[in-house]
Amino acid sequence: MSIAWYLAVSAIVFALGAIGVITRRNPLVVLLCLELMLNGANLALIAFSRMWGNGDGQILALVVMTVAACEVCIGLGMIVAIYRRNLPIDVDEMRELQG
Amino acid sequence: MSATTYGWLVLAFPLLGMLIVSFGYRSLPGRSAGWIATGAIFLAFLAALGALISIQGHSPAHRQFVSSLWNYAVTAGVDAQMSILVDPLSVFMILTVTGVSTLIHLYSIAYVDEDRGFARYFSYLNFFVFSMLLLVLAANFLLLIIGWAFVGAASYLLISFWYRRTTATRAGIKAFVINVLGDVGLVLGTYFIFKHTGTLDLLKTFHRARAEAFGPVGSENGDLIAGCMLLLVGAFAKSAQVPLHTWLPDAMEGPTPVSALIHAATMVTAGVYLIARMHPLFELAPPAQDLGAIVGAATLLIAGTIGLVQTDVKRIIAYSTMSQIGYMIMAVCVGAYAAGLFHMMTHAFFKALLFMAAGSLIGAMAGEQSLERMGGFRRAMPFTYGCFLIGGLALSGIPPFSGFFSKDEILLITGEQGGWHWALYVAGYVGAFLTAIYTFRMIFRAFHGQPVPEARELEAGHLHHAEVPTNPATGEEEDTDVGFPGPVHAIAERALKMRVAMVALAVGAIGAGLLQVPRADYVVDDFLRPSFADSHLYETHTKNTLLVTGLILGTLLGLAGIAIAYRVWVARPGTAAVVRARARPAYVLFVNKWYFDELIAAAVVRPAAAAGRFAQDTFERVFVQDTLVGGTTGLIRAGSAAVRAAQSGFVRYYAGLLMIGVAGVGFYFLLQS
Amino acid sequence: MSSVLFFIAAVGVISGAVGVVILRDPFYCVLALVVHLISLAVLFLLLRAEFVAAVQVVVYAGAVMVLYVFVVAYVGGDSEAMGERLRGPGPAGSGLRLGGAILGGALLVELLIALLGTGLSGIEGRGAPYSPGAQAFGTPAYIGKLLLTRFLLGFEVASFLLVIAAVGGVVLARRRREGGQQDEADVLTPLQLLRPSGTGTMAEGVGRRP
Amino acid sequence: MPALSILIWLPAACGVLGAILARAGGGPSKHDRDPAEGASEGRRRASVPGLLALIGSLGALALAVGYIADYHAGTAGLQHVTDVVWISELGIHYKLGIDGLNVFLLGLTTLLFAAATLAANLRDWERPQLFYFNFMLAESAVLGAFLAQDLALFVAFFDLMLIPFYFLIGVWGREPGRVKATTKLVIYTFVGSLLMLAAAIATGVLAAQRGGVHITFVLSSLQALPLSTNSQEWIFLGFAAAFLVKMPAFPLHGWMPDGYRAMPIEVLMVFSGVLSKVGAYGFLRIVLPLFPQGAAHFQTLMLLIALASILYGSAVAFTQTDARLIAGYSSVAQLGFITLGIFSLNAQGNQGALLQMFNHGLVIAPLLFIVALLSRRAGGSEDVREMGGIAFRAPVLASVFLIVTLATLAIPGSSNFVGEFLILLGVFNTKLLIAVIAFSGVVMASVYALRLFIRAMHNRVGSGVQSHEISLRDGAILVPLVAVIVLLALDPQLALQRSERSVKAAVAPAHAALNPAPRTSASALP
Amino acid sequence: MTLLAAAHLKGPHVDLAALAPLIALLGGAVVVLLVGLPRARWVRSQLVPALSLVTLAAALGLSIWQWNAEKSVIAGALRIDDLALALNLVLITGGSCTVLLAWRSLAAREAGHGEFHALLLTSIGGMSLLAAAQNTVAMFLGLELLSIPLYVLCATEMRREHSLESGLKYLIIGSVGSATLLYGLAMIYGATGATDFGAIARALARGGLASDPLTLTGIALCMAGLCFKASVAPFHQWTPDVYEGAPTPVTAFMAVATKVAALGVFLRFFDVALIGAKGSWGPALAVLAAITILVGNVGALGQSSLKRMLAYSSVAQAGYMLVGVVVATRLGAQATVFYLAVYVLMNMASFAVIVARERETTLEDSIEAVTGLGRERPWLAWPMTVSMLALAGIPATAGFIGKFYLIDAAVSGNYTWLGIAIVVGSMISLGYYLPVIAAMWMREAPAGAQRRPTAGTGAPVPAAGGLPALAGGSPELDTRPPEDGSSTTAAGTQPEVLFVAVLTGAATIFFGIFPQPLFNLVAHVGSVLGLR
Repeated sequence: MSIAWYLAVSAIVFALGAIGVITRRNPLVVLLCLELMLNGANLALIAFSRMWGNGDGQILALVVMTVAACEVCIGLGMIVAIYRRNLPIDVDEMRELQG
Repeated sequence: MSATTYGWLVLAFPLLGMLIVSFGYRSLPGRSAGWIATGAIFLAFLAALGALISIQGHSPAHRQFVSSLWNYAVTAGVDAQMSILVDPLSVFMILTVTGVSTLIHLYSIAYVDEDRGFARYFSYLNFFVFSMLLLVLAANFLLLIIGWAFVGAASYLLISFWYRRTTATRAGIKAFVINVLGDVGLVLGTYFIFKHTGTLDLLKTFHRARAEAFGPVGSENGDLIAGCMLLLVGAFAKSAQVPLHTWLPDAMEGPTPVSALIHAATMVTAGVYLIARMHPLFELAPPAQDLGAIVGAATLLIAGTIGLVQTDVKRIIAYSTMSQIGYMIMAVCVGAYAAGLFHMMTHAFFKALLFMAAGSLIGAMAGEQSLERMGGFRRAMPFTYGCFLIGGLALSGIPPFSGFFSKDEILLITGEQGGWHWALYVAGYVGAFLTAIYTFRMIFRAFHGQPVPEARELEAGHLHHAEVPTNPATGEEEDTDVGFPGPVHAIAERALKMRVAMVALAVGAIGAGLLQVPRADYVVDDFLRPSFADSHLYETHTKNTLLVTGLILGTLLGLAGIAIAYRVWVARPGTAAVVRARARPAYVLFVNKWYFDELIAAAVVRPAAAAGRFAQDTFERVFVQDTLVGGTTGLIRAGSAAVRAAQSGFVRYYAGLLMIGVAGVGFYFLLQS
Repeated sequence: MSSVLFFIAAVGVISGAVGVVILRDPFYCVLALVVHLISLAVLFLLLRAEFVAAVQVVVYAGAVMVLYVFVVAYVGGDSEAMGERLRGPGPAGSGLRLGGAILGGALLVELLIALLGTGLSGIEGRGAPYSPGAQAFGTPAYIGKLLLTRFLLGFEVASFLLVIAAVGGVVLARRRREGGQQDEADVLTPLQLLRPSGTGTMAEGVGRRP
Repeated sequence: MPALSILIWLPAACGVLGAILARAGGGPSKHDRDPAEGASEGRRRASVPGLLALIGSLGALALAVGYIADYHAGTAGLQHVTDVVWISELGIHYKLGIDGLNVFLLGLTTLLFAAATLAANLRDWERPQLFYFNFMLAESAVLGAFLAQDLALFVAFFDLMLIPFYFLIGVWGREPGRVKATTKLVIYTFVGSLLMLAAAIATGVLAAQRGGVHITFVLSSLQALPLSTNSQEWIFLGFAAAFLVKMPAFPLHGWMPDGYRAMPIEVLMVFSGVLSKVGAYGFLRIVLPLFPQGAAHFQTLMLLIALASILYGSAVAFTQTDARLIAGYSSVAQLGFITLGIFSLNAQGNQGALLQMFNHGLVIAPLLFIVALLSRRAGGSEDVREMGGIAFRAPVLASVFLIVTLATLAIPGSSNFVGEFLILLGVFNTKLLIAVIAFSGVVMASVYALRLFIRAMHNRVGSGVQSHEISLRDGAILVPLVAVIVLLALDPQLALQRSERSVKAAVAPAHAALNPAPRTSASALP
Repeated sequence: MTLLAAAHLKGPHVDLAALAPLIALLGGAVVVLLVGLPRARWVRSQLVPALSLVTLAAALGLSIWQWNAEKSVIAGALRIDDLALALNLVLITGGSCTVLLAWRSLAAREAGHGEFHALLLTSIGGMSLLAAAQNTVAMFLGLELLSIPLYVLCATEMRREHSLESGLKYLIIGSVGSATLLYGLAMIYGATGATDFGAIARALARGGLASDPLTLTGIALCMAGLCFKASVAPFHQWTPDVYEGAPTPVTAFMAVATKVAALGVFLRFFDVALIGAKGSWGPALAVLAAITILVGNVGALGQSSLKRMLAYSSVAQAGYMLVGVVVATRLGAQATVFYLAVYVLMNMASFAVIVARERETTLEDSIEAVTGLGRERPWLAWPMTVSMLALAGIPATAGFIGKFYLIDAAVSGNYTWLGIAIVVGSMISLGYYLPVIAAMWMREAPAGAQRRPTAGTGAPVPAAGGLPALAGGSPELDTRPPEDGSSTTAAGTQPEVLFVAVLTGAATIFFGIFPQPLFNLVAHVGSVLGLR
């Protein structure tokens, strides 16, 4: 299969992630959607790295995974904290700050 | 001492007097302020005499002396120095001014004796004379304008001397503003002339004018004509010629001696002097001359008609002044310079005399000025009556009084011009006729007929006092803490100072004419000739027939006028009403002073005020504030509201916007490829 | 054969992603993501990125997803409340959902134009020539060498990043006693730091005392 | 003579010193929260900073007089130059110098500030140290603006000037609406001066690019690197905006009424007397020499704006009833005359404009102070309708007021008249019609000025008017100012001959740009 | 990690000297973390901040030691040059101020001092890494290393749900931004096949790659991502909310430090790596800058919360600084860094005052908190005034010179209209800076009721002692216990805050009058980037 196909898939995944972030209200799911976006990027990286035949892309992909893990860790931490404060777990409820 | 030194002294004394009086107004004892002021002017008079003598010592060809103290404004092509010009013309002027003014000062000491503003009055008076002298002696346009404007300012101060009278302050501001109008005309005219001559110095200007700075003689340079006409505007404003005359009657709000000063010697004659002084320019601009002559003639007629129907003594005299000045303006505009100036001199005498007499009369009436309430003072105030009579005869041009010679010489020379000047000639005699009528109407009504209570009271030896002093113009009550009309009024019969002054003037009024008796002597002519050496219109007497007819005609008209006055107001008192009823429209027109005030108000004052009010109430708010200030701020506020609205607080909105941004930027870049 | 595999995997990837976006219950979302990740790993393999694929499966589909499941279980009580709030017209309204979809579509189109419209020849090809071997492209050895030479810094920093993320997790999820003065009260032992990242914080996160 | 920096910074130094001393002397301490307490504290200590400020301003005045006396009228060049590189990277120099353009404005500034400081010392101020600090800072900034010979430095001082006034008006201003007024004033004027900032930088950069040299803002160097005509034109607009707002010129005077109403009289004296001049001075110092083509290109526009200011200002002034605003709008008109003179773009007009700047400052300050005195006599009201008859029992006040009034309406014989005479002569020689129309402003001036005088001093005594003579302290403020007015009236040449050469030098390029073929009539530059 | 680096000697040569500042920061973070573990109160609340200050000082010293270095470190992953070092100095300045501001803050105690400061230091480390990054991997990592601790820090003041909310918002939006950036990087990698900036630049210079849709879209995504970090409109929306919600010391840090890092990487990435495609990204970025200036200034108008106002103003300031990037000239780069330095000082001054007032009054960060400050607390009022004037760009403050420099750069970079935009922005900005000054000097302080009662002495009060003090306070009080057991009102007892305020305020004035030091700081910034 030509690289283009992989890239197309990556683009779709990325876009789906974006849609998810915009439409979902549960922060947990929003985090998952962020993962999707990152994965889309990852796929693109790997594909390109294959295309050029150099490993930079893969390295970057690995780094991204680490980063993703960290973000998940923080994000979940926050969700737990929010839960502890008995606040609604819904991003739309968090709009004290505005204007 | 040189002539110019005397000239500087002439300026210095009044100024000094003013300073002393105004700075020492607290410390000066008693009435010394008045004496100081009078003395100052008298010294100036002596200095003027000195100047006269010293210039007479030189040959006629070299009787123009310029002296400059320091550079006033010498920059960028402008060359205005603090310099005076002493020549026969200016000497003639300063002699008249200082002489008459001295007497008026003297008179005033007694007249305003009871006024709380005594010192203030005399400092103003001195300042006034100083300004007039500055005007006369100025050797360049800038200084001339300065003196010109100072006279205006001084007249304002004196007219609204009793500043608690709203009528007085209104009259003052009116006089001032119209005079400023004149200044503007003068300045603009100066610009037009300066544009070509490149100098402000008078003599240099004339010289360059002769040196064809305005093109060859006969080629009527537009700028020059415009300039001269603008100078005329200045002259009209000062000399109360139509249509800029409306301030003069109102100026009667001032104390009577002030009226005398303004009308007789100073101020109003400035216009005459200006035109005479600028004759080299005017003679290059005939249209301007003609305009001046016509306006002068018109003024003398209009003033005469108005004088016929006025009832306020001072106002009648004021209008007579207007018409007399009309003669002078006409004279200097047709080239009868010496005659005009001569008439100015004689007029100074008899007009001052008339005003003083009127002042005395008004004093007897306790401030009342209306002819309606006067009558029969003949026996009560013989001296005043006499003076009034002399002044009246001189004014009406009855030989051998001074007015007769001067006025007829003017008309004679006008007539000699021939052509359309005949119209002026005729107008002049009509004016003379009117003058005689209204002058003697005044005299008869005031002094003849049944004595009014005040007159009786005075005959009984007691001077009348109004229980509540009121403003004669409006009848509103005076607050006398500002003084005059104070508790005591001065009348000539009771004040030596006044009598002295009046006698001196009476002598002048009777005898001044002898300076210039046709066929006999031409003192004034010869004296002034050096100043007008360059004029091609200077007096030349040829048509003797015209001379003779003129003399006779003038006398007859004067006598006829007196006769008519006598018939109407003494012999058959009822006639006046009948005539009034017959010529109703004319009467209304005259009583309302030809509606000049209303005209100016409608044409200038009200529109200006309306514009101002619009600017302030509407424009300022709507445009300057709401549109310029409010508009921008409103715009920004709207933007602020929009931004805040976008800041909804929904994370998902933010994410969405982020995506929109990304998409947008991406799209832009795709277009780039 | 590879193309068949590709299609299967691609379908898995995309359907997984779609699942994450549209499924209501967060728990199913997580499962969908797992599917997505695993099939993604397959794609990686097809792209000769063995090592990355392995990490993907182990770390992601393993540890991280476990973390998710834990949290979902912990806060899961709210899920149905959340569900009905979703069903009801939320403050954001459904307009946003539509708008989001459109936006995503637009974004997708742009990306596709960019990715496929490029003039790069490589896109059409199957990638650079590849010769199997111990040190071959994408093998652990290959990656390892890169990590320890050219990308040493990245490697180090990434490790530090994990540590600090762990600390952050602890800070956020640590249970506090009300009343504000918890400093003295709560004990933080070195253990919590020596523990490998992820799990330790999780234990804290669910509020168990070590 | 000492370096100019001393002249500039002496006041500020005194202000700072005053603040420090007052604080050291236990001024409002950090802990007192009660405003009244703070106020009383201020009242007790009002003297220390006040006197220091007075010393500073008088010292500056003395220096300025020294510079005027020491000035050599023979040259057009700068004198007493201080030139230090301030920011080499930006080519900004700390360059000061005196020439015919600013020598008398220095005198004006220091004189008015001295008078105002004296006036301020007669009153109790809350938080005096802060007040005098700001006041002196303002003087320093203004002096700096007048002395700066570097474009960027000028801009800096020009902007800095406003900040002290922001405080002076906002903290000590008159209710109602002092804060609103001061904010409006500062923002409005800053809009202009920020545009000028951009324009100034553009000037430096573009000039350097054209000349291919390292960027510089020194005026003399910039003059040597003329800009292209079209860049001159838009840059000109930037500067014009700043200066016109500052003056203020119609229709950009929106800030003026509120500002004037809110200012304490002492502040207003210097604000209206000096700050408005900085704008006009800017035209002479910067615009004409640096952007001659621009000036020539927009001459008619500027003349029309000036004309509009004259007519509008006068018209509003003679329907106004608030004495302050009469003064305010009259100065709109006066500044209109000045602008008119500047954009006649010939020596006469600009000489007149420069002289008029000095005169106007000299006249408006005492006028405003007198207005304050009047309101004190008219029961605190500044509405002319509530005044009247004050002259009685106050002859000195009356005569001083009279002199000031006559000078305000530029009666011939006052140096204001010489100024207007030259201005209008200059305009007459370029745009006859405009000059003729402008004369109506002269007439209207006589109306509103006399109206103010009469309404206040004459007519019947207003209700609640207590007429009494001015105190010696007030006299001490007024008399020197009036004395200077009279002195100049007697010998305007004093100023004219000092400025002539510099003015000619400043105008020459613009005049050349206006009419390439030098004319030989009186209007052309000899 | 230093050990690790030492272990692989057959790896690339590691120039420890050049890395020293970075190592100091990260190492310091670990140390602080460990020191923070013991329970002893003084250790936690006094020693830890002290240590972090020491760390920062060390980093500062090392940076200065490395001054004028021109080194490419670890196989070209980093580049230690004057740009990096200058930014380091700026960052460390901001960091130290933050540490001082956070000394007694609630946030630090909630998070535990050790953790708090460790996070802080790590974030600074990430920033200096970013400022030196030379390949996309380092760049991305740096970005995350600075962001992730910030996400946590924002949420540390957990008793206020605002804090949590801002944390989560920041996390979500921030991650979206990172993802976007990452995809962009991926595309650029795809187009050029390189991750090193140098290589990318070379690739772009070759042939028509600069106009290839792949490259351009990549650039677009990167731009969006970075703009997000620098809070450039329209990617700014998280800024006000997050700034307002975060604990004030953290806000201060974010406001200054993230800007420094983001603009640093902007300079490195756009003006070096992507310089080849300048023609296409220049105008776009210029437009963004203009929009940002407008939106930021307009949004700040009439905000009642000072933090929110400053947030918007920081958006506007970002717009100003972006101008220097847009023109992509030596002058532009220098102007940007210059302004960054100034910007840190200006903002720190006002944030310090806000912190002080938050602790003294119950009005939190509303503008009432500073009303009447001029009479009550001249020593707080002056720094605030100075910083407001400086932000508005008034002469005699560093802000004026900064703006001057930027406009200069804009005009000479043929972006005159951007210069005008800056000016217009400053005009609008007066509309919200002046009211603050007016409130401080021209209005009377509100009724003293809401002022926190003074504990008088600085002596530590027992644990629960804080609570009774709150009796009868305003509603927020229930969620906001006093900053510290020993929290008191008089500035005398929180000297460090006062110190920061006065120092930065004074510095703002000083550099406004004698800017030469700052000019020397940025002297080589442009040249090391190889710009003209």
